[in-house]
Amino acid sequence: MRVEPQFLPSTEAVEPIRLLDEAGRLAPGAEAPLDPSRTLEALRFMMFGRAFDARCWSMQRQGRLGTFAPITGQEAAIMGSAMAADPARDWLVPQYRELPALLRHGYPVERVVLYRQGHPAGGFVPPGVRVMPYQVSLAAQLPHAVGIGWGMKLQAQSGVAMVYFGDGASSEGDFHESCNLAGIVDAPVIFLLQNNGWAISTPRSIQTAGSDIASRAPAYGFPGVSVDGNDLMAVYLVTAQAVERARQGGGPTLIEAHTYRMGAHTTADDPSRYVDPETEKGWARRDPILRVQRYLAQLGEWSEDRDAQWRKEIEADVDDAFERASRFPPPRASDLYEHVFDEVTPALARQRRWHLQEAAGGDEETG
Amino acid sequence: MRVEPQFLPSTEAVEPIRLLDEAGRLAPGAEAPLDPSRTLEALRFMMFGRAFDARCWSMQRQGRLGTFAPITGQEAAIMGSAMAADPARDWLVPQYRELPALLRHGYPVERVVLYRQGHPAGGFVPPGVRVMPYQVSLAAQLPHAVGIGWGMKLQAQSGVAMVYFGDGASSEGDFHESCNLAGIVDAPVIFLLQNNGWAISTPRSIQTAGSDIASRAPAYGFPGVSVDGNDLMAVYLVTAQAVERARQGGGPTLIEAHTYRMGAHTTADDPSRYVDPETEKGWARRDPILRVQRYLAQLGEWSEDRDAQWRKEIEADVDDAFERASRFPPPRASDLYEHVFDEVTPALARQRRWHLQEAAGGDEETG
Amino acid sequence: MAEMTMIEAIRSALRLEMERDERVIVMGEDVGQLGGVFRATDGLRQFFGPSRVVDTPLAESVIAGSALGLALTGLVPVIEIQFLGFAQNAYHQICQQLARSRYRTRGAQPAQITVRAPFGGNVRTPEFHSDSMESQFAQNTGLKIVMPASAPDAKGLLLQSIRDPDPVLFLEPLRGYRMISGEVPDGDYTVPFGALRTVREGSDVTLVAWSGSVPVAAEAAELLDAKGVSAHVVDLRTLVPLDEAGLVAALERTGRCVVVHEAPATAGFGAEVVALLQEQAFYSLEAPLRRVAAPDSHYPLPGVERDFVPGAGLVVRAALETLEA
Amino acid sequence: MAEMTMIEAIRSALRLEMERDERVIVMGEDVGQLGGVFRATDGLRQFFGPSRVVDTPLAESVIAGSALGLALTGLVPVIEIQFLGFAQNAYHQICQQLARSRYRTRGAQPAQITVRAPFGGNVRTPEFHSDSMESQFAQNTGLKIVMPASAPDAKGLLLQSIRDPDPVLFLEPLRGYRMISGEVPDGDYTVPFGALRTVREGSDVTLVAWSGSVPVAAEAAELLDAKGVSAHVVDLRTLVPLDEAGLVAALERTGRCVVVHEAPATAGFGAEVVALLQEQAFYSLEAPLRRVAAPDSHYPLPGVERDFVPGAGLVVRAALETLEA
Ligand SMILES: Cc1ncc(C[n+]2csc(CCOP(=O)(O)OP(=O)(O)O)c2C)c(N)n1
Ligand SMILES: Cc1ncc(C[n+]2csc(CCOP(=O)(O)OP(=O)(O)O)c2C)c(N)n1
Ligand SMILES: [Mg+2]
Ligand SMILES: [Mg+2]
Repeated sequence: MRVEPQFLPSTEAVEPIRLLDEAGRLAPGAEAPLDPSRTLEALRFMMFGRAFDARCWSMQRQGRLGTFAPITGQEAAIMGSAMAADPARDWLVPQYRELPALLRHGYPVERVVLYRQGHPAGGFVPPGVRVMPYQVSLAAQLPHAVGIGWGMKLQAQSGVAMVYFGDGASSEGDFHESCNLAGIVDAPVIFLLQNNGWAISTPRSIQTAGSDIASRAPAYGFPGVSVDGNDLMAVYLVTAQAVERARQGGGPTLIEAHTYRMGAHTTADDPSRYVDPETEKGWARRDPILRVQRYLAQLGEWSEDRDAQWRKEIEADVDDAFERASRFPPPRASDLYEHVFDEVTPALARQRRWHLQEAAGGDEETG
Repeated sequence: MRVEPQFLPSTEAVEPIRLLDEAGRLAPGAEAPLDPSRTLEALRFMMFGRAFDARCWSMQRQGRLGTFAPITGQEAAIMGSAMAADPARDWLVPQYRELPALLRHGYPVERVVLYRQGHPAGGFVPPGVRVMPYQVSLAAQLPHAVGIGWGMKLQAQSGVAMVYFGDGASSEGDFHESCNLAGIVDAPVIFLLQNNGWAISTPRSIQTAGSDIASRAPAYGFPGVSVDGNDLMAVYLVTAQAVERARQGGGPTLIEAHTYRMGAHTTADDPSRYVDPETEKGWARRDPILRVQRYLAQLGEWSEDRDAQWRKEIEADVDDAFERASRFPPPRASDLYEHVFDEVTPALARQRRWHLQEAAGGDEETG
Repeated sequence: MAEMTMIEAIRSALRLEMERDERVIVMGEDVGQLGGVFRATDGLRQFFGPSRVVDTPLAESVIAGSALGLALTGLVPVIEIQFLGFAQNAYHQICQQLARSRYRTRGAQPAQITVRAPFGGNVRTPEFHSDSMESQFAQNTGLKIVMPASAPDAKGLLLQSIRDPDPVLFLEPLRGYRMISGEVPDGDYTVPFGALRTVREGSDVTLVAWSGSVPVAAEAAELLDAKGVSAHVVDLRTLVPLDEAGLVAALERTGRCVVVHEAPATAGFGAEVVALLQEQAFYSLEAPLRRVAAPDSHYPLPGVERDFVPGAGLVVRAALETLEA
Repeated sequence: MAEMTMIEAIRSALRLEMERDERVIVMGEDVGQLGGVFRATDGLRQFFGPSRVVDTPLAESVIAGSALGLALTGLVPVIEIQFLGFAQNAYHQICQQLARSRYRTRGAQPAQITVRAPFGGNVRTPEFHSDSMESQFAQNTGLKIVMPASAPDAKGLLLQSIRDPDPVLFLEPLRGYRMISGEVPDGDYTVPFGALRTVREGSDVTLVAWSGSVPVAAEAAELLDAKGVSAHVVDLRTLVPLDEAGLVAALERTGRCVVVHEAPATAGFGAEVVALLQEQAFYSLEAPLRRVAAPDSHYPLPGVERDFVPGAGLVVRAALETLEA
């Protein structure tokens, strides 16, 4: 006698939700959830992100900047979701590829420059800016975001927490524990998975045998959505609906945005060792920025002139970011001893005196 | 405009697979997957397990045994699955409530007695016995089981790894990482979740907001089954099919056996603080041992006489287990220094000499 | 003043602080309905309701990690890890996230979180329930490490911990929950961090201990007394911050010292105490500083735990050897 | 013999052992197709195929934990944790499972597993990539801790590690991957555990170091030479087992000692070395034993990492102070 398991894996991934095709045309019957002016707002951040990448890349090659993770190719996933967040009440919890989202949320760009320069001041978050800093330990930010969403809910605030993470990060235990707790306490959290196809050299196919990472959500008691991550409008639409649901007390949503890392993992990576050039070309055709520009061009909101004009302005903005960063005093050895605790411990005080050869308060000695 | 998430949580749990009803009657059209003699074999282990619990409980109350976790109520989930495993090639990886499964697999019962007496020798596993010892850190055994299944597969052996864990353990990050890896490498692993309704005082409803824990499986690329865990035949059937699939290279299965912890979490627990007595009574009616006995009685294989006879024999077996344990020499302080490493380190040798005041080999001193 | 056990003192501190500060929430496995497996949180749920006394799923990493998020929204989480050994499941959240949030953000996002956890041996627990992890946490900077050894300290240090703006590991000696008791002041008071407690004055040898080893050191002092040796006993109370000046002064009283702890000797916090004292008080040393600790082995099954956990007899032996050195 | 960098020496050991013993498998994040982010496993996949050189999902706990299961089936896993800091995500698997399997089963289920991981500073990495965790692991018994500082040792110790029947943490100094090189013997050889290496003989002060701090100590010795001070430099090679007799002998050469390491001072392994030496060689001490370590802070962003990682200048200063004490 045979019985069938009630829960069977599906062999094919679902069709991601999409509103704009590669030529920037709206799907038949679709409405644009962002009006032209908000679309332009998003595009500006997207273009800034890419230009900032390019600048950082060349400075990194000159040895003037440390290793960093570019965002090129992922701008629609980042800005489509970020546009749905309200800087006045929502929190953004990034992994490390969400630069323009942070900027829109009020995070000062010069801090990112300082961070990439290796300046400790690059970690500071100004008061009132509802973002957490970049997270280097994969998936470690997910529990934090659950706590933020839950904490706002406990205090009857209307904010939501939007947390970004990669397909690689989704394999960590913290992913599971976080989704599970968020489901239980119905925390207003948007789990925004940027599935960019790679975790360094590890392809999505080695990351999980499931067809869709978004399909994990129902078992945690909340919805999962698969969306074309190179489509600004679609990402915005599903995120805005998830944010709305969360604000109304409807709990979390897991959004899997299918996008592509158009280039190296970081400045330290050599993707030619593992990426098939054909795949790369395919994704180049799906460039998220071109898609928005084409869409706007159809509305008469985009032209070559405007493009040229914006590029010039954006270059100036990038200059300005570096210029503002350069006004910070250089880091000092004493930075090591600050902000470890609220108050300095006897051990730290002693170590600091010896290390920096400061006036000794006694006969302490150790380094 | 609105779009629907492709993956929506279900509001109700599926119907667990069941073959025997509470009166021990086979479901219409069902065949019994275990013949009477194998059913009796399973019953014997089930009854032994319960009798062993009772004995240990009273000895614990007399201060002659340490804290332990009883299995009462879960015998069908344990033995239905264990009967599907082949001691000659399959591995059992327990949590801490799987006593009769381990015994059938060749683990010597006196080691369990020693373990509960706090004797270090209680951890020993005889050569050739394919079990891991009880695991105290929840879910930590799941990665081990994946490694075992995967290792056998890499060496073209036909064995499977059967790993037990609780509803509580299913919330740990290790659950996720293990299922995910097992799916990727198609490891022959049976994830046998004993959902007994509680994790100490934490009810299943606080453990996850999902309707079925088994429903997590498809997102890892393999099937999930929900089964009546108090029904020996049903648990055996779904496990045997999962084992068969795994042997054929079909990869893992997650089996959620719905059962109930009929009593305290451990001898240290006071369930009256959190369990509703009505719920308890409901589950008492679903007693897994009675159900098998009623089934066998219908076949003319069980009677009051046989019951009395078995109880007597089982008591003698329990006596024998304790008797065999009592023949071990008592533990000694020197046990602490053994089996830490293959060879003793200088630090351990020095500490041992000082601690046990053994003949010193030099001027070493520290404790 | 009332005579209380340590667990009662802890419970009274939690209750007091939750009443005083409505931002405080308590969360962990079995802390709500059950009141904790040792009843540390007993009764809190009835008073403060299930949204301030939260039963969580069984997942240490998100218990610890979500506390950081809760803190960023202005709440003050007091989390319970059911047994300290299971803090290893949350190690990266505690040591890399809670401990570093202030530093990483240059002070912008401190983590005012208290992590309570019991540990320590000789109570016949299963594996991992008794493990001492203080030295490992001390090596991860950014965590304050508080290890009370008396009932009044348990209350006063816990109140201080919850109010401290940094993440605090508040480690509770299992063996002391019901065995240690004492007069506990009523109402609100705090015990400052970084100030050791002199348990007993003496002139021949200094015994340094913390948490569950303090009664062992005190017992050893009694035994030494009977042999005509006067032991000076100090309880460190907090390992981070450490009362360095107090430690040096305690050593200088006698010039000889034995440090006692339950964790294995190698890389235990005893090594830090010894290293520090010989660096800072070298010229006061009359004999080598000694450690009495568990062997470099694993906490065993209960049948031999009394051999694993250093007892007063070994402390006496080491102290006498120190006097003969 | 061939001149090799440390990373080449590591790669050649892996290749050799995989050829020699077909039970050996290599697994971890990006070790296969990419050959590891530092190319330690470069080329292995072409030789041994994807079932012996396995790219895993991004999940440290199951990477470490599944290795125990693989070992129980008779394979010999060599796992890579991409950076040591991320071993915190697998902390409970490494310290409570791999490290205790032999003890828990009274020798029946040992865990012959090598955990390779790079760490160490001054290479401008992001957070967590440079953290030194050796002292924390040393406090968890059951793990052998191997920390090579030279190219020939990297090969010989790695071969010994893979063959060792116990779980070994093989910690590789990032800074040394390409900066440290030397003559590496061809073919098969092992370097035994628990035998320190004398890097340089000297008579005035003993410098003790391991891993990436060995070149720092050696540089300090050069600088001291220029000041007329003769430094004796030893490389511990393995922290567990520790060459206690060798350490005592090295100290006795000079009566003065400075221990150098990259982890924060408090509860770092330097404390253990100091505690041990003063216990075992008290009457040979001419001055307090000193530690030069990172401050009790967190590994910083690269802009100030050269201040965090102790450099030769500080070692010289401490050594001179020791001589004046
Ligand atoms: C816990 C942890 N393990 C390993 C790493 C090393 N590492 C850095 S990025 C990366 C890949 C991340 O992939 P994904 O989450 O998909 O993000 P993406 O880089 O593609 O945006 C790895 C393995 C890390 N930072 N943290
Ligand atoms: C990692 C870890 N966290 C906490 C505990 C303490 N603890 C022991 S049993 C238990 C509940 C386990 O529930 P479940 O997994 O459902 O198994 P059951 O006891 O119901 O069989 C808890 C919280 C533990 N042993 N390990
Ligand atoms: Mg990715
Ligand atoms: Mg349960």
